[in-house]
Amino acid sequence: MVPIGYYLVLSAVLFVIGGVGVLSRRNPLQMFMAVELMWNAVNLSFVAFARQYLDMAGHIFVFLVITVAAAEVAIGLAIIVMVFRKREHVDVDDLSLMKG
Amino acid sequence: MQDAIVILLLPALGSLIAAIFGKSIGRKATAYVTVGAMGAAFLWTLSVFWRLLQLPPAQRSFDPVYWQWIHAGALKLQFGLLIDPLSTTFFLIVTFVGFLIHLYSVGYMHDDDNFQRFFSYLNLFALAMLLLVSADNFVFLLVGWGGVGLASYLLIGFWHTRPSAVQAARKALVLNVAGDVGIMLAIFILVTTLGRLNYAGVFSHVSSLSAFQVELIAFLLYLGAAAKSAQFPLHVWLPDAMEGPTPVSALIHAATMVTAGVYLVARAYPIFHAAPVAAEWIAGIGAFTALFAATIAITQNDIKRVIAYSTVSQLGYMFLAVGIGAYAAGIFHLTMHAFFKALLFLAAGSVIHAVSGEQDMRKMGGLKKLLPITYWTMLIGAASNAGVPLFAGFFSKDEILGQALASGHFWLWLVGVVTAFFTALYIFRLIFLTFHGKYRGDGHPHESPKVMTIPLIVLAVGALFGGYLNVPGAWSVFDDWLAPVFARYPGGTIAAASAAPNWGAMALTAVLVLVGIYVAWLFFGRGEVRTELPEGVRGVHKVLYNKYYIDEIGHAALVWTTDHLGIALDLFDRIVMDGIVMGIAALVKAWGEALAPLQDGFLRRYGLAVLIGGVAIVAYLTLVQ
Amino acid sequence: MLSTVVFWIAAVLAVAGAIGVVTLRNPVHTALSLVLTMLSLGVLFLLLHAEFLAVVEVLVYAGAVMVLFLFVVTLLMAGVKPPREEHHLRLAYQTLIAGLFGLILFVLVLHSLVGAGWVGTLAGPQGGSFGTIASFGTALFTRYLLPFELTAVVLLVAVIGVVVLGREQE
Amino acid sequence: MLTVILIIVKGLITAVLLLAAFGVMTWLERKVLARFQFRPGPNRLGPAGVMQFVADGLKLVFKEEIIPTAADRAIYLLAPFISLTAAIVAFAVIPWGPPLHIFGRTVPMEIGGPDIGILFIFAITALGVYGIILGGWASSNKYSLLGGLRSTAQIISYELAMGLAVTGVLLLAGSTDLNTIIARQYHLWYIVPEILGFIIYVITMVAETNRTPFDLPEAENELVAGYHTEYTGLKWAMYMMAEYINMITVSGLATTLFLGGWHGPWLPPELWFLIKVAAFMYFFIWLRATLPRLRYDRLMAFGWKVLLPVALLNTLATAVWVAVAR
Repeated sequence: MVPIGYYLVLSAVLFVIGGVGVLSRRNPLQMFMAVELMWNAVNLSFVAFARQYLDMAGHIFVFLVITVAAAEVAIGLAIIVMVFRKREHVDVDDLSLMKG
Repeated sequence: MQDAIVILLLPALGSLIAAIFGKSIGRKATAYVTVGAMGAAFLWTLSVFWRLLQLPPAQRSFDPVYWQWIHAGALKLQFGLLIDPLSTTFFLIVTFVGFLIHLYSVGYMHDDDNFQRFFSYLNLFALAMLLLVSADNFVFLLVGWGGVGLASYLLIGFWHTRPSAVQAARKALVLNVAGDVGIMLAIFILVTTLGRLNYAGVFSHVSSLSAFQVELIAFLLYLGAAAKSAQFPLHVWLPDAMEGPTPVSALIHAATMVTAGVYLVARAYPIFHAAPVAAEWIAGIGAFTALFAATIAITQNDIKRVIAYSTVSQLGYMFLAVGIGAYAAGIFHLTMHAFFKALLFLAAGSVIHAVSGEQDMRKMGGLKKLLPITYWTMLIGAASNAGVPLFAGFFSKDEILGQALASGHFWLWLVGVVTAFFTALYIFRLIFLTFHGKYRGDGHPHESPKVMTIPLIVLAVGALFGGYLNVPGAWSVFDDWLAPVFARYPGGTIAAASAAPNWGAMALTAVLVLVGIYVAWLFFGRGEVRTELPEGVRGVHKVLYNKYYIDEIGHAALVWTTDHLGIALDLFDRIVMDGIVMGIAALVKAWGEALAPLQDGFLRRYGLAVLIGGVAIVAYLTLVQ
Repeated sequence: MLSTVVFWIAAVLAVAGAIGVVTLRNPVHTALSLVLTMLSLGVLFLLLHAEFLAVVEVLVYAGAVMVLFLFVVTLLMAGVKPPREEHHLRLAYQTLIAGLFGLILFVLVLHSLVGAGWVGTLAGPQGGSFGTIASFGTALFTRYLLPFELTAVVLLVAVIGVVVLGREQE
Repeated sequence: MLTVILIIVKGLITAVLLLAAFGVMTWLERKVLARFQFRPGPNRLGPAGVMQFVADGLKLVFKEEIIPTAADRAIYLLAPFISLTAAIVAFAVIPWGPPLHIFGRTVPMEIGGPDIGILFIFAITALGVYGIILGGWASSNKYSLLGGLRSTAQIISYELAMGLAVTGVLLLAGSTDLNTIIARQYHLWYIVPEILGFIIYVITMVAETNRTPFDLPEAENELVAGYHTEYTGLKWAMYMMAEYINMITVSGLATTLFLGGWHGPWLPPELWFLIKVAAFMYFFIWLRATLPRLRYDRLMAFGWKVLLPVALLNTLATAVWVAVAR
């Protein structure tokens, strides 16, 4: 048996790697995938806690997260496809409409 | 008494049906629905009235609460109705006179293209007025108050293709809203000082307010009342409101709207009792308005304008009454006035209807034979208005004058008596010009249909016999009916009409009234229009005819002041305000430019900021806590 | 014993996949390493007695979401140019700072986990129906029915949004 | 430890059996197809040419391995493995007979067999898509890419209808465990109450395996050979194996869900399972010999606008029936 804490540490590792990925990737698709990685890391900790407390709420939460993530991916990819249609580069640093 | 809400719901429903389905269900059905709603509301009111009568006088007060509206801290606001003799009296007036006016309108508006819209507005008007007089707190009073203003705006400007109607509607709305602001401010003060707005709570805590606060609240409330009830100098909108269809004028002048101010003062009597300065002011302005408007009415040629100024004048009497604390007398006069003024307006409408829209009395005359029902009913209304002995108006007016004298307001009494003379003069001038002599117009006048004349007859009965509710020296049914309302809080004790009448003063008034009628007969009895005026009178006439130039003075004063104030403010604005604003703007701009590089548009840098913030929060949570 | 071995294999693969997500250049490779992480997570879910979630993770995440990613990547990457080099220099330190703060975050979380005594805690014995599809369904359709229904609305909105976004602009 | 060994042994046996079945299937398909077209088909090697697949296999092994220069080497090599592995693993949870009793132990005929069996199959087949899309992309050939994308879109689309068609059975059985589902069909096969679901399932199962009339990804007259245009030799063979094993898997699932699994009179249950699956396989070949190919947009429209709504309705109706019957 592996202590629950190991799962949580693994979750933290994945989360941090994902976060750094979001900030270091410049291809919006890859940034997006890093975000998905962060989602997954969080899911893992939910499942681990659910196992610890034998509470199905954690599973339900993960299920809802996956559902919402699927919706989010659909919308996000649609937006990225739109952007790609108009621009020839694939660099988020080019998308500077938020410039103050 | 929980069911009293039905009286409000009926016109609400009628208005909605007429507004939404009016076009599809047609004129006839709309008329049935809206008139029926008013009729049913009247019947329901009768039932409420009957049930109140069954109770001992002290228990005739109910405050059913329908829902909690706002519950914010100490402030609790609920929607409830206050059902007591005062509100029931208004219910009776509004629904009964309103019903007759609705009925009359079916005939009067028969050919109008926007028949359904008109009836929707009428029901809305009735609803707003009913809410105004029955709300158990100041907020819903204000809702009704504003609703009445809105409905009057819609109705005065009903013929919105006529520029003058639109002007008049706008004028009415602006002045009304100016009054609303007064009530609103009064409400704000009540909230901050007492923290409550329902009548029971406010009236039982008036004593905890300082004298200044009470006077301020009273003046602010009176501002609203004066605007709505056309007290000098805020009366200017009322004569212009004649631009609306005549039934609307009747409704505004008789049953609803203008009486709201009197109602407010009567309802809030504990406040006005505690504010003697404001009360004296109200009485003084009331007496002045009465005389002032009566003198204007003598010179006007438009039949509806004469009646309109008459209303202003009569409202002056009512304010005189409530100002001196004769609340029951004021409400009594209000009730009688509702009868004879509705009668006068509807009769005038009947005349106008008969002479195909002509309103100038110089082009009427000799209609006595042609419009017998209208003539006789209008004559009763005029006699009642003038205060001819034994007519309704006589009893109510004399009660006011008697109480003014009894309470030591000699000068107010004198003004009232003089006004009575002028009242008789102008109203019989109207009768003689319109009905006597020869017909001077070029149409073919005809008597109005039954749907219009029946309301006239019913109202004439009221104008004839209504006064016998209070007979001086004998009995005072009406005053006794209202007495419990004014007994609940200090300051409301009323002298009943039956108590110790001043027969001498009464006789003096009666004689003056008869003299006034005689003078009117001398000048106008032959039904001829005098174009040449005697040298000495001409100047006075001109001033009176132009309504003391109030509109012009107001206009000039306001425009000149506004212009020069504008110039001064413009300079102030440019130098001081712009300096501050520009300075702030420059500061913000400089600050913004200093920080702008942070917003460099790089999504990833924003993300980094989020991460750093998140790390800070986690660090705080894990390390500090 | 066996579960410990499986855990370590899955954990190492998950971390390897995550590192791949962050470092690999080719988006297809990135996507595949993310799939690797997800499959490893699926295995971990099985170890945690979340059988249904394990399948959902594989079916929805690896099977649908990531395929969608691959779809877009393979469809789009053909015609696009690589990132501009001048930007690369401008935000070069970004990765460094991000990594530093990520490390701080990890240390903080580890610190709190250790402080709370989580790291050594063995999960208690598994109770009865925990983790079965039946108990999952019961929870989903009774106590958590409202959130479940709300996600249905979210999905509907997403569908509409995608249809609107994906329409060809005329 | 014994469990692990048992799983490995059973896995090996299953894999070998599946590969053998693949070989036989290729021969059978050519033979049957030929009979449909009034020609003899393979008849040189062995009786009735039955050893043809051995010769084909040898040929493929000795073919030259070609990897396109522009290809993404690692993924190009990985893709066929993914397809084949997914195909074999998916079959693992299908029980093809009642549990065996050996040495006092009860050994189920399927591998693993968690109570999420059917979801497991769907999850694994969903992964099989990777083999196709990656193979198409890694070849650096636009025909391959288009074939891969088409195939992916098609499989994802029809997977929804397939899942919904199966839901009816799950509702009736009240379980996701394949053994329970088979046991519940002892008296009545679910094909009777779920005939609509069965029809939808059969249509989607043809589409899921990229077989005629839904074999657009390999439409040779527009896309050469689709996603495996650039594949040769053993790697190409792996794709072929994956396709045929997938056919066996979906047929086995259809048998399990709708035709009572291994239930049947007189004959041994394993044989019954084989007969039922064989019938489906014959059906596949029959379709290929009979029907023309659909146009791609019509294929997608059919999946989304006809199959999915009908499958939804079927699920709804079944759910109402189950709710009322209880």
